[in-house]
Amino acid sequence: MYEHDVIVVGAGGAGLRAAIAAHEAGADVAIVSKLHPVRSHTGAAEGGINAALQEGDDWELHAYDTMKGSDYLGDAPAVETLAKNAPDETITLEHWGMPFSREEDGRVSQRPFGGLSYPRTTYAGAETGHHLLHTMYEQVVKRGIQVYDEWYVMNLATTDEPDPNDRECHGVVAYDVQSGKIEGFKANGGVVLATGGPGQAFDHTTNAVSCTGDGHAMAYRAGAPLEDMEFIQFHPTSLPSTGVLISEGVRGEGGILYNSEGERFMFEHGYANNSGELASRDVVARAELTEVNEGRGVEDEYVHLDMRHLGEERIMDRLENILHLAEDFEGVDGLVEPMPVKPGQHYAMGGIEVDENGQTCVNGLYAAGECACVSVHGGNRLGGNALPELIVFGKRAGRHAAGDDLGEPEIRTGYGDDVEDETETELPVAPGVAGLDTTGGVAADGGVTADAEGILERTVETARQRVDRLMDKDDGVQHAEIRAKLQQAMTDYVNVFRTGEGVRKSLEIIRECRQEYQDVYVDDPSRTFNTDLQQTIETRNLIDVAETIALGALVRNEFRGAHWRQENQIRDDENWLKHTLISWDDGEPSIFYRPVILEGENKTYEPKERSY
Amino acid sequence: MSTQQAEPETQEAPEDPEMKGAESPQERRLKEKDDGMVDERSEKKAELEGETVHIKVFRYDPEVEGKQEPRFDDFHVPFKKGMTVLDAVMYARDEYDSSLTFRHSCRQAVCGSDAFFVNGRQRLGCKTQISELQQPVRIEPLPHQEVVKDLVVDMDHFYDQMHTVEPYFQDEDTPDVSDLEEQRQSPENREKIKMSSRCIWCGACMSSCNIAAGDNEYLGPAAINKAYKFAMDDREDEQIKEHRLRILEQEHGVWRCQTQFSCTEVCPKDIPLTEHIQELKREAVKKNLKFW
Amino acid sequence: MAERYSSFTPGGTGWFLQRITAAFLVVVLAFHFFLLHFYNHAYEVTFMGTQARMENIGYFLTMVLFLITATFHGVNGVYNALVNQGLEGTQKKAVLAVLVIAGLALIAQGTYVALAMRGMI
Amino acid sequence: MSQSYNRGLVEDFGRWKEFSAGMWAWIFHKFTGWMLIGYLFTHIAVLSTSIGGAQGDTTMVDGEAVNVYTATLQGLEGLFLVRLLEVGLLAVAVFHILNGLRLLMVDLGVGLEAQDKSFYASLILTGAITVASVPTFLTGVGI
Ligand SMILES: Cc1cc2nc3c(=O)[nH]c(=O)nc-3n(C[C@H](O)[C@H](O)[C@H](O)COP(=O)(O)OP(=O)(O)OC[C@H]3O[C@@H](n4cnc5c(N)ncnc54)[C@H](O)[C@@H]3O)c2cc1C
Ligand code: HEM
Ligand code: SF4
Ligand code: F3S
Ligand code: FES
Repeated sequence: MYEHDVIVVGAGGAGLRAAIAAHEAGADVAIVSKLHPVRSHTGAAEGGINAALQEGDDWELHAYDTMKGSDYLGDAPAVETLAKNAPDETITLEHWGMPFSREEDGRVSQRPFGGLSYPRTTYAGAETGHHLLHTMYEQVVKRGIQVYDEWYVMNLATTDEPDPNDRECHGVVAYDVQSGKIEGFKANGGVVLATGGPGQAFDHTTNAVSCTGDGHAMAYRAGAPLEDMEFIQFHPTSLPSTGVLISEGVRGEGGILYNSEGERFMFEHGYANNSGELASRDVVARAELTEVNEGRGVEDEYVHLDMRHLGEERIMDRLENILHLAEDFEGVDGLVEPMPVKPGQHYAMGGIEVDENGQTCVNGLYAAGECACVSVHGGNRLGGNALPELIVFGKRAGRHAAGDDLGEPEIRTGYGDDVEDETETELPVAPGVAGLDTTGGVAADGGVTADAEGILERTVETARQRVDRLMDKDDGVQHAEIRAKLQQAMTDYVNVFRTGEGVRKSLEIIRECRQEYQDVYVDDPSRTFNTDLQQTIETRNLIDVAETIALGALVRNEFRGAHWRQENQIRDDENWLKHTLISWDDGEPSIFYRPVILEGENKTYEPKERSY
Repeated sequence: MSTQQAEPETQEAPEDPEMKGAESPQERRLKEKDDGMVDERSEKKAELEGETVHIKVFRYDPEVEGKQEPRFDDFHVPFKKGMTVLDAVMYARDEYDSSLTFRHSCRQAVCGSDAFFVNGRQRLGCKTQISELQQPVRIEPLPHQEVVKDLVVDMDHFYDQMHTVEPYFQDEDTPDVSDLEEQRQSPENREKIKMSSRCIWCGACMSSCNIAAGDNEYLGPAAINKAYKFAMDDREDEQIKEHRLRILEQEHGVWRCQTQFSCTEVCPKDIPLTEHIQELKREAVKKNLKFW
Repeated sequence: MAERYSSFTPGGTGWFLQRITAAFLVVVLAFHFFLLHFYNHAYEVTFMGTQARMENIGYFLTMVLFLITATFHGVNGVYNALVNQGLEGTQKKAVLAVLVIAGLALIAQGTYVALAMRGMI
Repeated sequence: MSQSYNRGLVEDFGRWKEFSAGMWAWIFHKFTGWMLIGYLFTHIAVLSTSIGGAQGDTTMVDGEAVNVYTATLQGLEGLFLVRLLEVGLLAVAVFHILNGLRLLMVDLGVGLEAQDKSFYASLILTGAITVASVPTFLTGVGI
């Protein structure tokens, strides 16, 4: 067994920041990550980091933009914490050596981004995330923080009191991918989950293959509720074969979308008569899918994004990297032919419910980054707001886990007297649990008195048995089949367009997947670097996470931010200014709501029409 | 695994498959794997589906009997426009043989996980269109690194070398946050380090360098490039730059480079590695000349 | 971590001298080739002819310098090549010693020869 | 930690078919460099006959007493094989010089983008110069 004060699970932007902060607060930190840190998906972010740095800009404007962008589902304390701290955190990165793009006078450059009232997106070329990730990893190396890389975290070791609010997390169980060895990691101070997004729940995503929502699923099984899972951002221009993102820049420079009939459909079919291709992400994504659904898609799958008319010179000057992307990943030369694009899953606004200090309702369990939901993004994330979230809340979570006093949080977590139970929606199928063992992260037989070590040992034992069973089973279904089916269902029914009926259908398919998962087996008999085993475990997490997404999408019968429902295509502030929370209750998910906090430090954010 | 990893307190070996009684199912499958049944399966299935690509993938697994002696497996994967080498191996894994093992994650050339030796050259699987290659496409793990399993190689040494050049800003750890201002850097200086800062740690360059193969302590092009990024950044002061040059000047530093250019040719991020190494050699000579 | 490379040797000097000598050799070697294969012909070389050329002090010095640089360049090159192949520890020291001795012997013998040609011995 | 498979030396030269321009240049430069230093040693050895020559030592060639130095050199020059080796030496030297110049340029950071082209150019030029010099080298050889 390994033992540290703080265990950080995940080494993307959020995890690295948390580890550095905890280390500076004097804790003995270790990072456990299934990928080597520099492989994390933070490296894929291109656009930039929003921070009110310049004179004339102001954190309050940033907060306001964020709140408006969230469609008033962001919690004001979180939004304001983000906006206030982003500048200092961004400059700290600069001092750590991050190569930001520069102005003539040597200051860092900022550029305009969608939904922002001031050009405050700080960037480093077209590879901001790459530099952010590498700069922070460098600092981790400098501080000699222990990194267990290519260790896959399977479960949390949590006590099993009936009320999650009373539970305590004592560590994690992980296995060394390279050798197959399963070990416990005891955390004396706290466990910070920073495992990134759940994009692989969808068939077509800009997210990495490793974005499988492991943290979501582990926290969920340990009793921490998942919040606002229905809010998934779809990006309108991703390449059809791989999901690689073609940045908004192409449309910003004047790129045009055509359907198979050569119509400029954004105008000709009246999706956005004013802004056309430059309408907001969700509008464009829905328009594209409508075209495809109505038979005007190219190969029934995608539409064309054409930038040829911009001329070679302008393209080479401003969009050169796009040419490379299209060439390398789609085999298309953007100078001579239009590029195929379609909407792809891009970002999950929801996640593990935490307060401003990154803590969940389970004692000692923290979450930060895309896997968490402090509720900064609410119903819709603004471009450039995820990276500041990583560094601001990653740092807070790390410090708090290390024992720093950050004050009482205003946001409440877990089931309590301020929540409202879901009563209206009838669920088509009883949601359930996936996997051979039903006990999840909570040590089953422990009783309240078991000590930390005992709990950890038991969790390790459960994990070993589980792996043994998966390995020993000789025949059955392979995870890839189940995963493909799940992803297809999510893309078919819980995509950009959602209907009550469709979402119900998806829930049924998810249940089928879960049943099939009972029969899953790992074909690869080797303990050495068994990715088959790893993916099989990941698939189970995906099933659980996908179900919460679908459940959220089913109960929220309104149109807010990225979530669109056919039955009720308006934003329903009367009934829905509240977060959806789904919590695991002995394997029976229960759904409840917590009102959104719109009272900020100096003002209350009044919901307004979201139009740009 | 990183260098910073301590030895575990309790070392519990994974359960040995041999120990599990007469013949566990795992063991049976271990045996079946030798029969090369996989290839036939894939061939049949693909025949039904039109145009296919033929890939030959290196297989090795220290635990599986039939794979202890390395071999190549053939797969016939249905071709799709835009298909990359990574797509092809993923398809082969998901449809034909789930034990086919390789690292991959981002699918967009930023995570650096999937550098393979494809048709005799180090390439990123996800960044290589399979239609541009001659068939059968031969896919092997990176040369000059130990093979852990199939296409997975041991990257520890690479990480060690990267860490050796002190790849971090030497300034104070974390500045005081109250009223912080950024350090100034001219756009020209930013431009100077731009290419060097794009490295994704894929290891292709190290694998392609003959010198690195012969001399395990040679820092190698990636680490030297990393050092270049810091040495050329004006935000660090002269003294630190000298310190950096001193690291690079060691016996196994820049002088080892014989300007073979293989590193520059294979780098998926088009970093002019040889040029950077040469520039550092000149810097070092300049610095040393002062003492004469 | 950098302390791993504690055997501090500014390898730059050798590298630099290899380049300098190379630059010098280009000129002299070209001159040497032209003189002895195209201007004079190697098959016509006689002791007298050689002696006549060597009488010229400039030519003599150039040749000796040529010998020294070429030897340094060649021996240093061989040494570097071997070190690049991962020669370590005692082996490396031994090779260095052998090469230095061989190089010095070559220069000594060569100079002796040149002096003989000049008729000074 | 699990065992891993080391493919060993095969990696280095077993893959020569897949070498790129820069690698060939390196190998050839090495090879020619070694040839040259080897030659330098032989060359001095041969020239050492001049020590005797200076003291008036002679040797009998065609019944005539000839200065040893002259005799040795001319004797060697008279052999076709030696002439052939000389052509080879020229080729080796020319390549080493041209590629050496190329390397010097590379060291100065000039023309790095064309490094493969300059290698091919060195090869071609070496070939051309060698061929052109064949007549000069072979004149007067007694076969
Ligand atoms: C293409 C693209 C472009 C984007 N552009 C921008 C942008 O311009 N601006 C912006 O603000 N945001 C952008 N985003 C969003 C932003 O990049 C992500 O939300 C953010 O990087 C997520 O960081 P993270 O640290 O939470 O997770 P990640 O960086 O995904 O890291 C997750 C970590 O968790 C580890 N992990 C996961 N599961 C386990 C497990 N079971 N055991 C152990 N370790 C585990 C992984 O190894 C990894 O290290 C973009 C996203 C994408 C996909
Ligand atoms: C005439 C012009 C010459 C030039 C321009 C030249 C250039 C060079 C250069 C630049 C190198 C260094 C290669 C490197 O370190 O990457 C080198 C190596 C070498 N040179 Fe020369 N050289 C010349 C003549 C000679 C001569 C006359 C000899 C023989 C005495 C010689 C023997 C060598 C040897 C042995 C090496 C080492 C090769 C290796 O790396 O294995 N060179 N030469
Ligand atoms: S320098 Fe290029 S080839 Fe080498 S590790 Fe970095 S990205 Fe890969
Ligand atoms: S391949 Fe090796 S020899 Fe130098 S130019 Fe690149 S490091
Ligand atoms: S999969 Fe990330 S670089 Fe290829």
